Amino acid sequence: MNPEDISFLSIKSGDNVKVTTRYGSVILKSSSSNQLNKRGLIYIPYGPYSNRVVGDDSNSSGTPTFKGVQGSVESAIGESVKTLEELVADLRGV
Amino acid sequence: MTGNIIIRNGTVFDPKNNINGDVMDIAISNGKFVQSVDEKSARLIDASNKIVMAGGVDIHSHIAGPKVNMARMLQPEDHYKNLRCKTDIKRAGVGTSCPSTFVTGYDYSEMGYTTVFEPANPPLKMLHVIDELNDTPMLDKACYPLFGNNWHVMEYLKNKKYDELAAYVAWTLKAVKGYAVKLVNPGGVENWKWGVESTLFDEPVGRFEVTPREILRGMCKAVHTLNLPHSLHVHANLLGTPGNYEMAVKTLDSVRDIYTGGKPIIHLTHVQFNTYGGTNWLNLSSGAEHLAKYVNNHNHASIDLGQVVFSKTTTMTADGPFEYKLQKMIGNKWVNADIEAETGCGIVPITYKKSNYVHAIMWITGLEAALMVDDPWKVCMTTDHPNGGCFTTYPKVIAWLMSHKARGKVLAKINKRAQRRSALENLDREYSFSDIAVVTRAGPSRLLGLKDKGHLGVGADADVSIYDIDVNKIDPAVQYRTVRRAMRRASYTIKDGEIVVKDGQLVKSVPGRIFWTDSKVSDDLAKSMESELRSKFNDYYTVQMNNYIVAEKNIVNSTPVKVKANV
Amino acid sequence: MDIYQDVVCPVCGCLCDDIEVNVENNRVSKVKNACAMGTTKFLNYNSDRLHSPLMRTNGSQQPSSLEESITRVAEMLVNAKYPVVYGLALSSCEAVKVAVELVEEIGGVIDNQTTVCHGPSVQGFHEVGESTASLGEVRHRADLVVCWGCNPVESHPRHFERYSYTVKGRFRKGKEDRKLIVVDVRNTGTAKIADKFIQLEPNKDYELVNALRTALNHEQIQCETVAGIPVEEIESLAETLRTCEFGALFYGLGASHTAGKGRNIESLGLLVRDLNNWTKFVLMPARGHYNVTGVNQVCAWQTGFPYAVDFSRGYPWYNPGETTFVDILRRKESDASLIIGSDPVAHFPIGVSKYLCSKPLAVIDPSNSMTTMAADIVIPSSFAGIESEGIAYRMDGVTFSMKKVVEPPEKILSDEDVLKLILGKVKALKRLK
Amino acid sequence: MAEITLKLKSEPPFQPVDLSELSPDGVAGKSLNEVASIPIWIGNRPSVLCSIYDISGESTSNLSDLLLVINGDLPNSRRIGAKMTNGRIIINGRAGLYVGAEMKGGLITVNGDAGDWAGIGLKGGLLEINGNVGDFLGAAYRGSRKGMKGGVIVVKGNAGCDAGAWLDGGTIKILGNAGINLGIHMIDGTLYVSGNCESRIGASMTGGKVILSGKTEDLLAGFQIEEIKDKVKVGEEKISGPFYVFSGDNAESGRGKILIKKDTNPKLASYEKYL
Repeated sequence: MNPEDISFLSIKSGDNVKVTTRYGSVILKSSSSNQLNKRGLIYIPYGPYSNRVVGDDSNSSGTPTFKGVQGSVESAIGESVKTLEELVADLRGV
Repeated sequence: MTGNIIIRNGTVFDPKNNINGDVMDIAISNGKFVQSVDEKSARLIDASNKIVMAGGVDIHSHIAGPKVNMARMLQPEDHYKNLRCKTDIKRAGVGTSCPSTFVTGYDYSEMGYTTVFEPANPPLKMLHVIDELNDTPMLDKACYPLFGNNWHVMEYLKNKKYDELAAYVAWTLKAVKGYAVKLVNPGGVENWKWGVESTLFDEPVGRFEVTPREILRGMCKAVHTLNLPHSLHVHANLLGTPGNYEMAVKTLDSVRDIYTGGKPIIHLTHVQFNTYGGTNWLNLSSGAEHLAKYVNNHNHASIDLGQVVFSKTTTMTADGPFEYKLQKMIGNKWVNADIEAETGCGIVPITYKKSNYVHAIMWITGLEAALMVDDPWKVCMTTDHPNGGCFTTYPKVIAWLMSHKARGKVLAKINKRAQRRSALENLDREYSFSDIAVVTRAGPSRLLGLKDKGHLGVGADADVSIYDIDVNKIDPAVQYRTVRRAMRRASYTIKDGEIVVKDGQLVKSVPGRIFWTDSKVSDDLAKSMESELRSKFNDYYTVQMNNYIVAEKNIVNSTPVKVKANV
Repeated sequence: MDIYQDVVCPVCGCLCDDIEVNVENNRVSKVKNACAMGTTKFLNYNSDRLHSPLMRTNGSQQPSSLEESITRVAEMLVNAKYPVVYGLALSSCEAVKVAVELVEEIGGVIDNQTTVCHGPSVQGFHEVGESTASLGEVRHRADLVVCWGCNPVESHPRHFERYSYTVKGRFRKGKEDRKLIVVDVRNTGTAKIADKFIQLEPNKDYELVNALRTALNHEQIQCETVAGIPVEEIESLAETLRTCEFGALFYGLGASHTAGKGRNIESLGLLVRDLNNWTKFVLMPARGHYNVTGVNQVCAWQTGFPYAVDFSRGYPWYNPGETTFVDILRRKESDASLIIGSDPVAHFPIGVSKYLCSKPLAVIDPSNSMTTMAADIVIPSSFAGIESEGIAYRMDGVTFSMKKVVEPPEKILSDEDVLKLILGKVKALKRLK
Repeated sequence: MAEITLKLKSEPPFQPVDLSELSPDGVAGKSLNEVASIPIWIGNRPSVLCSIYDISGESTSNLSDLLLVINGDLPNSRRIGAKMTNGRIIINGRAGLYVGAEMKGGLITVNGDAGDWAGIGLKGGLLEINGNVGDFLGAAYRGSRKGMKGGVIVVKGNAGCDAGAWLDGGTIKILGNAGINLGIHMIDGTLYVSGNCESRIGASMTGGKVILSGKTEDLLAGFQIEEIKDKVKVGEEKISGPFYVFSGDNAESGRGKILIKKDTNPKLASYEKYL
């Protein structure tokens, strides 16, 4: 996350945040990075966590909307990041 | 391997062995032609009232490799028109101008072809080419690596190190498993890599201080020195340019003095694209007359046609600048793909239309060349697949060669202005079946140095095609449609003594073999050249020299042809 | 100790082939020349292995025999009406060939990681083609390197030093002879070392390319900014592109995954085509998985189509959006999946991952993953390029024969061999039917 | 009019169902039994029409007098009415992919949503979709530059992305909203959107006309304003403006026109200074 955005949320780098898009939401551990040099930009590494907030609509291209997704970020101190096992259990519906 | 076969009472055309339509039996045992076999143990094929020829041999057809595959990826819309289902024998695939590898093998085989050589490959990507050829069944295959814009070649020539050049060519053919030496637009592709579109024959290539003429002559000598089975295979400069017949003649004439008799030393490929008169696209004309005159008067040169067939197809060549100019002209999708230190590549899909003046002139030019060169042994029938048209259109081309009437039918429908400029109407020559056997079998085999191909003599590979044409009833000049149909689907194709096609349908899939040339130069020369090459390899390439080499284990039925060099 | 030289690195699409690997007692002890990603792979590939086939019974995965698992996978595939085989970008081309034959046999769909990677780039290629080159061309000639939505410093660490920027070439001494321009939405590691960083607004790639092409045509642009960038700056960028001697534009998922997807790559293709009217310019994707290019190549020459090939009606059919794995799952059309060396459960959006897990799911993989955790049948395999040989294609299509430097664990086969067993079993089952 | 009615059976397959033979051309002159055994594919299994539909009614050999009524949602279907030349299809329910693909004549009405590639490569006839439609409406096949060439498509609801890609004739009317890349690579013909439109209208267009009554985001840089027009005609229908008229795509040296309603797009007023 952009460092100013982190301060704006009154959290510090490493605190958990909740990211919500029109596709879903996910609890993540935040990290401040100067690569996000503009306010309002966040980056989530590709994988099981980012995939809870990206869309499966592909514009008939086969490729989901993995980038350029609009969303919101809020502080989620106290909420925990799910483990991979929990994510798999979620997916399998057990 | 295989059992015995007797092909009984066929009308045999085997020009190499001077058999011209004689009714006779052909015996096969263990994949080779033999004098006779025991009738009881043999399978009999009744070929009465049918034509028997050696399996077809294609000297120049782009069937595999990086550019063919890019052309496949470029055109899903083309594939949609010809989707092929899996069967018990056949793998699935797609047809049209860039068929999938399996379909390529099947379609060739069903036309009676058994040997097809892929004519333009970047040495750096030869493992790709070979791996595609491994997946191209039914055919014996080989590749012609590209040398016309190779940095090492240009440097050896600049430094006048001719023996080292020969040793380098021998090493490369062996390393990447190539068969013959191909030049495409010598020097011109290197210039194109800086965006230069045209290259003059006697002007040094930018930053390399050698001229296209020097590259041609140097490589022609190297091929000669190495005793390679095939001559220097050349796609000349200025391809696809009005007035380029002069360059074609100049190209052939530039190596005239190297000839010492015997087989030709230079093969000018797809001459149709290189034999235009005129000065621009509006006054474009056929220059076939001039080229034919030269070829008729000289024995050091051979040609193949690159005939255009009116259809939707794909142009693809190592001649990057040509394709750039073509896409500028016709505005279709365009691929350019240059290869470090070696060569380039371009691809543009095209539809040849009868109504188009330029396309009509192209159609005329190819046929004129075929009809004006007197000696069929100097001519190979090709469409430069898929550049002039897909190889599946060969029967059409054969019909045009055999029938004035068939040509006339098309001539009447093409662009009127082009029609008026054509000499075709007055060219009465009609190829005989024997001539066809020369330009599609015996001739290319001779030029390629394939002693066991293209004929039915004892000891040769038992590759046979049998066509349902009764020469007593069918006059090809009149009933050309029957010929065309019969040649599209062979009654039988026999590959290495196995029946692989029956009644025009594949009955067995076989992998075929891959030829490559191992020309031995002296140990000392080989060693010194290799150590010098190793010292600069990493400066030229982004791969390690050891990884540049294609191992034999990666080749299905690797078949080296060993020759001894003169150095 | 054995020392292997000129080993091909099976990690990213750079496929560096100058790696030296030391092996002691069938363990990689030292790696030279590789980047951090490559070194880690060679040293740690073994850390999270699957050791035995697994089958789910009563809800939990239990060890099983190879034969039993192969039979179960074959039955699953033969019984399915619309099975999908997915993965293979981390397999050898030999394995891909077996997989294509298998999918023909079962009348299924074969798709690979291209579908969630450079699939849009392939679609752009279908529309307009591209002017491209082997990487050595860039090394020798490029005086201008543009990275558009790609970040080689972090995802292809040796790209610059071997192929494109800092490397010495025949006509370029190194980076002092080249200019690096980065176009990206964030200040990536690559952007930080660039001579010029153009930061565009998210999802505005097409707009920027269109403006550049308009500027190249010397047409007036009737607005002040495009994609957040002042028009004067765009015009000056167009001038820089136009006046270089040899330009190379590398693009990544930053261009192919944002709004418009394949159309962005198509427009980059058109930009580079237009630039060739002024100078020499080439375009190249920076591809991820080491052999994703190889899967595309093999699929294309065997079927005509580079990925997402549907054999359900006996012939190959292809249309991204219809025959691509994500879309098949999104429409809930598949009824069984076989995954080879990939982890779609982790990497696909949650909605489609859920559907994937709800139907029979088999996996061939060397290591544990979310997909193996969710699967009904798991068959371990060896690592191609480390434990087994095979052919792979670099991102520019240059082809390599990968080496085997260590033996795989006992009883672990290559994915090629596992697929052959499945194919054999499928054929046998079909004969019975 | 002779009418054949197909009623979807309960629990239809979820795998792709290929119905490319299901059109008046495939049904005309056939007895009910023959219609019942029209070949279809369910995934990789060859099957027949009656395995998923109850079929009733009566056919005729007179194509133009034949109506097919298809009842039920089958969003996983493919190619209903593909290549049809005459007659009429009414689909009451959701239709799948490629509805009316390469249609040459006749009329298809979808009383529900239709999937992607509806009317792809359309050459003639009328395709009416009374719900929403997916991506690539009336577009060209992958890699092809031959988009819709004639005929009319009317969509009551919204259209997805790339509607009218490579359009080369005919008319597409979208009464709802349209997605990104509307009319990309358009060569000729008319595209009308009554609702709002995502960005990149007319990208790379070289000819033809896009008319937008609703709102859009920015226009591509390759378009320049030409004039303001009071009203425009879409077929016989007059649509009142005023409209900004833009020309482009100059990136492709194109001569296409985009007409965007002035009142709904105050943002575009900035272009007026270039008039």
